[in-house]
Amino acid sequence: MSIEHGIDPANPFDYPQPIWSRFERCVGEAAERAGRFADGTPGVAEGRAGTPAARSVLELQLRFDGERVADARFRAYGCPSSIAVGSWIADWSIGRSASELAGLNARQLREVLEIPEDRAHCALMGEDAIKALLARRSQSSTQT
Amino acid sequence: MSIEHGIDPANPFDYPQPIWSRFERCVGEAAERAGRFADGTPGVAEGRAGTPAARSVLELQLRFDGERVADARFRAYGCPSSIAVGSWIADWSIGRSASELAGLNARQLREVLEIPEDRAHCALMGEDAIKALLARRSQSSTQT
Amino acid sequence: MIYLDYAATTPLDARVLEAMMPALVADGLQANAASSHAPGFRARAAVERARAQVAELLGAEASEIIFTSGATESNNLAIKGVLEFRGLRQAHVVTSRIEHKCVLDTCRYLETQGARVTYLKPGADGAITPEQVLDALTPDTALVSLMWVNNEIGVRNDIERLAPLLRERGVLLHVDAAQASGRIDINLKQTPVDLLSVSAHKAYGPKGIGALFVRRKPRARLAPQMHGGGHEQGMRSGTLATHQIVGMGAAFEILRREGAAEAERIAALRERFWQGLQGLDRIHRNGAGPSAPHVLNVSFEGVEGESLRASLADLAVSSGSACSSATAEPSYVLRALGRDDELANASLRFSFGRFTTAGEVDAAAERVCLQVKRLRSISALWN
Amino acid sequence: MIYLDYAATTPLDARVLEAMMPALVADGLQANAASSHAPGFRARAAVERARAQVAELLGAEASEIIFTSGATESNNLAIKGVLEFRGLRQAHVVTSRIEHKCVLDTCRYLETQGARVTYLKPGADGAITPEQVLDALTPDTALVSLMWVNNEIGVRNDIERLAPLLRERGVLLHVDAAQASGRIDINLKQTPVDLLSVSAHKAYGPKGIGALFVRRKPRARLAPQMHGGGHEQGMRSGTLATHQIVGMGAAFEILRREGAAEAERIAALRERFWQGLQGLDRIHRNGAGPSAPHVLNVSFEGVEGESLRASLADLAVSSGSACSSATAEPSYVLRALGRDDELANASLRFSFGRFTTAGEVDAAAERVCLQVKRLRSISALWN
Ligand SMILES: Cc1ncc(COP(=O)(O)O)c(C=O)c1O
Ligand SMILES: Cc1ncc(COP(=O)(O)O)c(C=O)c1O
Ligand code: FES
Ligand code: FES
Repeated sequence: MSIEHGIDPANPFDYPQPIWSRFERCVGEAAERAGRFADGTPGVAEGRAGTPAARSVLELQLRFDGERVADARFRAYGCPSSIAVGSWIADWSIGRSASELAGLNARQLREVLEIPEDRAHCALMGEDAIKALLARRSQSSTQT
Repeated sequence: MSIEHGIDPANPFDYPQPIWSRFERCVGEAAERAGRFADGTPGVAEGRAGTPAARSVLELQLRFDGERVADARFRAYGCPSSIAVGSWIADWSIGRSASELAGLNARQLREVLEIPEDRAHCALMGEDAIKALLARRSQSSTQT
Repeated sequence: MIYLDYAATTPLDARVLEAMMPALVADGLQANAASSHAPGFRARAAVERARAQVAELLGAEASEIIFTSGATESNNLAIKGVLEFRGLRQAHVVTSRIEHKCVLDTCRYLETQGARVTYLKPGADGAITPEQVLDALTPDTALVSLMWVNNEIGVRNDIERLAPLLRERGVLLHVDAAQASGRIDINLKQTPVDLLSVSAHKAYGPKGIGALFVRRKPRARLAPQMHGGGHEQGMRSGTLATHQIVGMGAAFEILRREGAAEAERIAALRERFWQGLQGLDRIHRNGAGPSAPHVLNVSFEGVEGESLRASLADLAVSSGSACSSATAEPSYVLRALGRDDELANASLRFSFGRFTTAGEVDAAAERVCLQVKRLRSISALWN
Repeated sequence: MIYLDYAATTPLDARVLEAMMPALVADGLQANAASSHAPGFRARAAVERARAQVAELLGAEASEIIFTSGATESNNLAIKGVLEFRGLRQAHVVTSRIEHKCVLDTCRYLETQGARVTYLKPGADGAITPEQVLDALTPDTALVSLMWVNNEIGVRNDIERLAPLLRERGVLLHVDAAQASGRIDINLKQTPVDLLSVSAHKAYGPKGIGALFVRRKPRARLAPQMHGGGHEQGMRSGTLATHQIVGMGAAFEILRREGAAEAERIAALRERFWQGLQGLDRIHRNGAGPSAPHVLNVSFEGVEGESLRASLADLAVSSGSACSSATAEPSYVLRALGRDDELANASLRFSFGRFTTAGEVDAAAERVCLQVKRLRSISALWN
């Protein structure tokens, strides 16, 4: 179990470090912002996105306090990158406005989390989930 | 180099013991009765025999003192069994009469030296060499 | 790190290493076993002793054991060897969909050369029945190749019942026993298998050495696949790897003495582990048929496979077979059992062995429960 | 016992054994190198390091090295693999009469499958000239397979000159370098060989492991001969024998550092031994061509082969190649050089290596002189 042989025992599968440390936190003691808000929590907007074959799904809940995000929850079914994407977006969204959220794109996610080419769709899921959330929110605000 | 693994370091090729000890003596310090008598030694009879393809040859010289063998020499070109045959006959012949010598046959040689089936022709060479020797001797005695 | 991957490979037993050492140090058994001089003869004698040890565990004669570089080679030699000897064109082979890759790929290769192959589908329990095999026979069937114990689910086929049925019908039977030897009772005196493959590294011996049993009476005939100096009765050329062979012999000798008790102990550990997972709902044990003691294959609903494996990075377990897990494809074995891609991918093979302790088993089960629960708690598809 | 049979096999260097140990003991590199977990990754990394070491000695890229069970398998894979890939029927192969049995037997097998093979006869010096090879080429020639260094007489072929000539003509060249690696300078960056076989146990590494170099640019294409899980880029399936591979890597690394000086030292010992035999008349050195440093093959007139060997039972030397000496037939290599059966049979191969001392060489030469003289003195065919 030495690094001598090129294997980092703390990250044996050799995921990009930002992905791995997020994932580890999520499946470790401190799964911050994982889960869902209690049903009926006021100000919550929700968005969901998946891969075409629906093999992975990312679900995002943002609780708005006025125009800004006060708290966030995510759930993910997918590879560690998809979990990292959900976790990162949840943290990042805090204190941001809807227009700031709208600016988030997959490229940015890939950069921040060092998501490799063959995992690009995990990042896209993040962008799509935010977009879906914002669309539903603007829909419901126009409706009321 | 332990017998534990089934190999006798003193006889690694696993020759029958009587063959091997004769051969060892012949190629060791004490090559008794190997060679030829000095040319012109009186009373010497000679016989030679070989395998069909002449791949091995056994040569026997017996020095008679009256009717009995006083000394003997052999030379062999062939496998260790053929050398053992020559050596054994040379020793065995000492003190014997021509009629006793005539009684020696291959079966006997094979028994005494434990010569295996696939080496039978080495024993035959011994019998043939004695026969050739006796034939030449009786021929020369009739001539004189 | 808890090692629960004994079906992928077993660590070398320290006693085996000790037996190998004379063949690895100066003035030992380092000569070429084919050399005609004293050190060569000694090496040869050590090889023959090991051959007898391997034969003994299987109930075979020493002269029926051909050393190879492993079960992959043994399987290749057996299957291609028989078909080449019999003539390839039109020949028919019966095997199963859940054989090891080296059997399947060999069969696929033979198909490109004109052979016909039937790949039997296992029942939901993971086993191929003798009846299925008999039904698949045709007048052209040259060979049945079936594994004794499956490497992914541990299920054993009823070779004891199948073998005499094939013998009666004059059809050759090859058995891949890489996972079986030393773990279940094999007695080739009683079970008329014609060809049988084994590997040392599944049995606490060294990697890179195996054997093929080739029955003498009646003689199983096959064409060699490695041409050369005519070692191994002409069936497998190449300088004999004395230390490897001696190690395999020692490993099989230990199994002959300790295998039965060990199998019991390991089966108990496996059940203990399975009990330990009962805190989780919606998990499925794959392969309900009679099985070898060492493998437990479990599918976990509601978690994604890659994250499941990543979350258990401190357990050395396998998803599917080691050979295919690099290619991230869900196990073809589990799919043949009827699991969908999703669930097949969310499955783990836990395999237990000589050095597994109850403490390790308990810790591992606890860890699996915890991580599955955590992943489920953050899963968008779990309620 | 004086060991002068380094061409049959070399003892394992103690440093190599030391390098292997982590792959042979608990908590080391014992996992399956194909397993997707930390211990598996560590084993894999050790394998890759060894691959780089093997490549380095040959002037190759790591990705051009395929591990096999030895040079026998490498030769089988190269020759059958190329011909299978190209299509067997009508294909033509050029090789020589004095190749190792595993090349000759493979070629003979291919002849039964429809290929045509030309077996070149060496000159009296034991070498095959590039011109001979070029003369033998036909438009159908798919492969030339030629050894770099002959195992019985040590003569080296001029592969450096031959390789570019074949490259120009678009003919693939396979070289059996089992006796060459580490003993002569091999630089595949400069010498455009397409496929090259090596073996660890001729180079102070473990028996049962070897490699085939398969050039990437231009790519040498061949069909795999061992089907299975797709290890080794799909060219050679079967669980990787980590300890064996690590040992081969360490052995080749040592040769990279020490091989040149060692070759000089060994060549000097060989000449010293040859000088030591000069007390004997009517002896003949077989193979006068340029040679690798380690082999001296001598024919002794007037003594019979079997008795000669038996009288030197305390020397570990070889008559002909180890593979064929069990069959007691006179060496086909010496016969190809023009020796008659008788003299070929009365020949010994002395081969020297890393652990040979001047004292051993002197004692052995003295012993040979003595025993040859004794056998001659009792020979019925010597005067
Ligand atoms: C059932 C089965 N057959 C064959 C093999 C191949 O054996 P080896 O690794 O010795 O080539 C294995 C293991 O890898 C196996 O589990
Ligand atoms: C020239 C040559 N080729 C091939 C081989 C076979 O190598 P291995 O023993 O690794 O199968 C040998 C040695 O036996 C050899 O000397
Ligand atoms: S969820 Fe498909 S790679 Fe991340
Ligand atoms: S001389 Fe031919 S076997 Fe004895």
